[in-house]
Amino acid sequence: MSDTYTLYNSTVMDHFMNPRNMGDLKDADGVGEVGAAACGDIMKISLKIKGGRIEDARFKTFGCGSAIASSSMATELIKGRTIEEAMNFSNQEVVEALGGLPPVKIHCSVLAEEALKAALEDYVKRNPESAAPVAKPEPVSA
Amino acid sequence: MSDTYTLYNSTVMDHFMNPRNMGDLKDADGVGEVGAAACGDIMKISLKIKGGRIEDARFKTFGCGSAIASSSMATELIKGRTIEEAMNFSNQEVVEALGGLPPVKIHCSVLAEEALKAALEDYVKRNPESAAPVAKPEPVSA
Amino acid sequence: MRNVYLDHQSATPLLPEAFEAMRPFFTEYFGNASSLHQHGLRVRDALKTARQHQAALIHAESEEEIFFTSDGTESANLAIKGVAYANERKGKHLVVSATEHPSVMNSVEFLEKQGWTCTRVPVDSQGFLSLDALRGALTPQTVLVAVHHVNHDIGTIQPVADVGRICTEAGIPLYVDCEASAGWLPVDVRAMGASLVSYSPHRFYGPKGVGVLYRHRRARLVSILHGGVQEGGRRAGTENIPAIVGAGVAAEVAARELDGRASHVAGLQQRLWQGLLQRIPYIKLNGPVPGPGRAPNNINISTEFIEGEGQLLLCDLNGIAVASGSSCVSKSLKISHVLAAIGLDHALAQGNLILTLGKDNTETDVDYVIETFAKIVGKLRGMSPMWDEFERGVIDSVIAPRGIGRSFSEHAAAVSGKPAHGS
Amino acid sequence: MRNVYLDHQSATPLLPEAFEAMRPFFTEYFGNASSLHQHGLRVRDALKTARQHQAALIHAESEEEIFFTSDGTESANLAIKGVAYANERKGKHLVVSATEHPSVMNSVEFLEKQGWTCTRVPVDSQGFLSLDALRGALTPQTVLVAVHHVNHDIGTIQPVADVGRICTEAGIPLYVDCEASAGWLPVDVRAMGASLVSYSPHRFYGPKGVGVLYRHRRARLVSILHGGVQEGGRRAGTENIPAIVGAGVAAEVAARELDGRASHVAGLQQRLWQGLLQRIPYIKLNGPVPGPGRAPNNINISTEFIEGEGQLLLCDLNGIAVASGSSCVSKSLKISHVLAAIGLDHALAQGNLILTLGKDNTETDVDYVIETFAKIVGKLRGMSPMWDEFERGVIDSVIAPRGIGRSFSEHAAAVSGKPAHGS
Ligand SMILES: Cc1ncc(COP(=O)(O)O)c(C=O)c1O
Ligand SMILES: Cc1ncc(COP(=O)(O)O)c(C=O)c1O
Repeated sequence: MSDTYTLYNSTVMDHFMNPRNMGDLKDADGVGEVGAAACGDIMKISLKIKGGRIEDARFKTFGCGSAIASSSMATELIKGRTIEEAMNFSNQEVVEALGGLPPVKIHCSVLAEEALKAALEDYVKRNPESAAPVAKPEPVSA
Repeated sequence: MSDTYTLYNSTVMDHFMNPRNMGDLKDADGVGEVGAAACGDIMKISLKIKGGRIEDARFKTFGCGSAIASSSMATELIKGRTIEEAMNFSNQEVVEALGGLPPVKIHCSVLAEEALKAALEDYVKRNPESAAPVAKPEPVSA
Repeated sequence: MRNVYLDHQSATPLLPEAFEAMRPFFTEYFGNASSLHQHGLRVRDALKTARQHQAALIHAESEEEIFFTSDGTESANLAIKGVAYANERKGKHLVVSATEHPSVMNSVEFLEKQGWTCTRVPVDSQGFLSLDALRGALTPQTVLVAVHHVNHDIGTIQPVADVGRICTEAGIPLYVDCEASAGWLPVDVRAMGASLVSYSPHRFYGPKGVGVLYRHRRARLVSILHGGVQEGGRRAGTENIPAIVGAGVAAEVAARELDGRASHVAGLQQRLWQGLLQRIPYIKLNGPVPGPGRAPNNINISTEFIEGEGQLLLCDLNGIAVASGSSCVSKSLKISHVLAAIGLDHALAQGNLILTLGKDNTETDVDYVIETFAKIVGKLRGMSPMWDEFERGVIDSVIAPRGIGRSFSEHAAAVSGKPAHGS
Repeated sequence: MRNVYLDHQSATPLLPEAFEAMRPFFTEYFGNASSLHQHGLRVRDALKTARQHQAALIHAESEEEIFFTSDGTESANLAIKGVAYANERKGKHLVVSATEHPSVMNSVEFLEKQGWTCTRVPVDSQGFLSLDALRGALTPQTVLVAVHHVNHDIGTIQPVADVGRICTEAGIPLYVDCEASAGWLPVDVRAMGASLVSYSPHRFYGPKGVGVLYRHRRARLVSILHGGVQEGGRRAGTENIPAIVGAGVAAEVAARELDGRASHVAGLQQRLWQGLLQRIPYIKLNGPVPGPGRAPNNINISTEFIEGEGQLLLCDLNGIAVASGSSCVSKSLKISHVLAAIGLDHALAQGNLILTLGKDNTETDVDYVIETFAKIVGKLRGMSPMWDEFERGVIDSVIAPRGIGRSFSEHAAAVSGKPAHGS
């Protein structure tokens, strides 16, 4: 790819061309699917959670190169994290890990954050007992 | 001049570069000097008249290439003409003899006509007797 | 890897003979056409010849009806604003088709801010404008009708001769943007009944940096870039002589090769669309079917369940250069207003790809594109949650509905919490 | 016959290295910078580098402050109208110097028709604008001040840094037209206190077809050519990539060679003017004396008793390319408005000639011009009734009056029956 010109940097291009964790998880513990009103992209993240920790993550994305790369990177980043850590996950981490995104494409990383959180919420809904340590701080600070 | 580009056609250029009848006439019988209000050009025509006929003509011009060419051509054209013929001289003859002038330069040929007529008027003023056949028709038609 | 350039709508390579014609005008015949000496006079001759070539291409009566600008955008701005300003006292109403290029649409919007009003005539699902609606839009205050010849996105050929007759009857000047047709289809300004016609030779193997505006000698037009008296006082600024000369050669060659080019790309167009249709399920052609209603060089498709930018990038990584009207490829995150105007479902607009053929494309190119694109679609559908949901019967296809599941748009609205824009 | 090109104000030959840099962008790297594939992305890189070269030439902070247009005229139109429209709500008053280029003057006139008002600040007999008059012209409604750096006709260098200070104090954006200075004199947008600066690389050995507009990132500016979102939405239309690339190289070379070029032409300027002055009686330099007040490449003379077009044509026939501000060379039959603004006698304006030096001119060139021009003056004076009348004491000289006879203008008015225009 040395004399290839690319729209995105090489990390983004790599995650677009060779996405990590692409697919669905059989018997996922939490699944989140979200859409971006801005451009129409749709992202789905499935999680396997064990002992309060994300064991595995998969994504499927209908969207542009940076949306695919963002979901690929997001699933990479959150594997191994606790639910609490994952709840604090921010799109900024995706942007940084990707080495930056064009300004107009930042919303793709936001979508990845939202998909992850939707999957976590799904997990919490299915496993209300797990919500205790996670959801508790919220009402307090609210 | 084969591969020279010129602003004017070759006849105009020739009359500009090698003007005919340039100069003053010693003991001219009539001299006319006129100016163009439009662009500031000034043209002077001197005539030698004998037996009601223009024997010789000279010009001097302060003006652009087409003004110089127009006065050169005008003096060429009128030599040998009778006063009456010369009084009917029109700038159109100059334009045609020059093979055309750019639209914006037509006024140069008008100036030549005016200079000629001013010189004829000067002659008539100096020789009122010559005016009879020339000037008479005017009051009638007026 | 094979390289197949299928974006002739965006740019074309300069013809070698046009380049050779331009070459001496850079360092040798570098004069300013306004200069009265050798250096200026020499390029004036070249300027006149170049004007004649453009006049010949579009069957203008005289080269004095040809004005050079810097590109198609400037020509469109000059046509719209130059006519509007020139006729300000007569009326301040304009009529344009809904699928004009942004250079026309945004010129009109600018005038609207300055007190003009404008009627946008709708188009049908194939992009054809409604002649009745156009007729109905004309008022005594209408000073200009603007209808493009060929649509830049979907290739629709508008009935400009009919529009011309309506305008002639009404005594209103017609401006026809021929940017997507000139050099590919015959353009006859008189048969069109057009008072103004614009196009850009860089779309048919001419150089960038020059646009053309034809103006019928009786049409009133004032300058919009003010300064010197170049171009008969209608376009100030030092003329881009090398580009104008190259554009002249491109026009001359285009006029000569027009029929050959058109039939060559028409053949490829058929092969490409038929190939795609056979190879890829749930794919749709936007705009009229290949034939007399469609420009011979344009294929505009929507591939369901996947988005356009990803398609474009994977095509590029496989050596295939294409464009897309998807919102993801636009800086404003909006789908092409043309796709919106033909009422295309937002989901299909998202999966849009524009392929424009050129004289140097071959059947082998086309076959490579079909095969490669089928693989790309497979890869992206494999990644798409929508494809999976379609296969599981959660959502339905817009292109070939099975009557199972909700629509893509309903689904997208549900998961995004808001309706997708454009729908 | 020797060939001496002395019209670098009108056009310059393209640098061979700029041509070489442009060459691949015609047929090989022909992509549209808006395209998202290889062909488009490659030229984006070139566009960015070209912007950096321009930014460096004028000491802009960032290449993002550089916008490409089609020429100096368009840049001037964009600066004037783009700032006026952007600040419409704040006020509708402009201030310009009386000797701005027609691209500025006529843009302002256009805005006046649309409801703006404009104060034209007068200049003195050497062309310097009055700072006091400028200060006095500013009102709370003033949204833009336009003062050029160097005058295109008479080479006057305006005190732009002083103007910049006045504008900064008043909080009004300053636009400086640097068309006649960029590439020949140092231009520092920040030292000038300029919010907008324009110029055209074809004036310093770059290609035609591209203009530059610098805009300070805080200055408000809207687009005047509407369409796509090229150039950060401030200039729609397909970018002229080859020309932009060539202009970048020309800027890079100009930045490097600036001092050398300036001192080279300054030496020739002195030689030329001194030679003409010694060789030809009744000749006058218009504008400041060669030195810090005058651009080093410009000589503007009036030769009394003869007209400019004839001088220009005879120069050309002798291989010397020059320009003139005489009314006879203008399509409108008006003398240069700059000569009118400095109050030059109409007779002298008629005898005007503009000689602009370049990097490739030599002392031998200059000496040939002096000798040849002396002969031309002799020939034309021999044909001129005014010279004869001057010699006979009927009229007097404006340049070196002897106190004998009436003035040229009085005489011209008498013979034409009307006063000569401009006086
Ligand atoms: C139909 C149409 N009109 C106008 C334009 C603008 O032309 P240019 O890109 O030469 O400025 C385009 C450009 O693609 C176009 O397709
Ligand atoms: C001072 C000045 N400004 C603007 C312009 C217009 O520039 P262009 O000829 O590139 O359109 C010129 C042209 O000579 C000029 O001298």
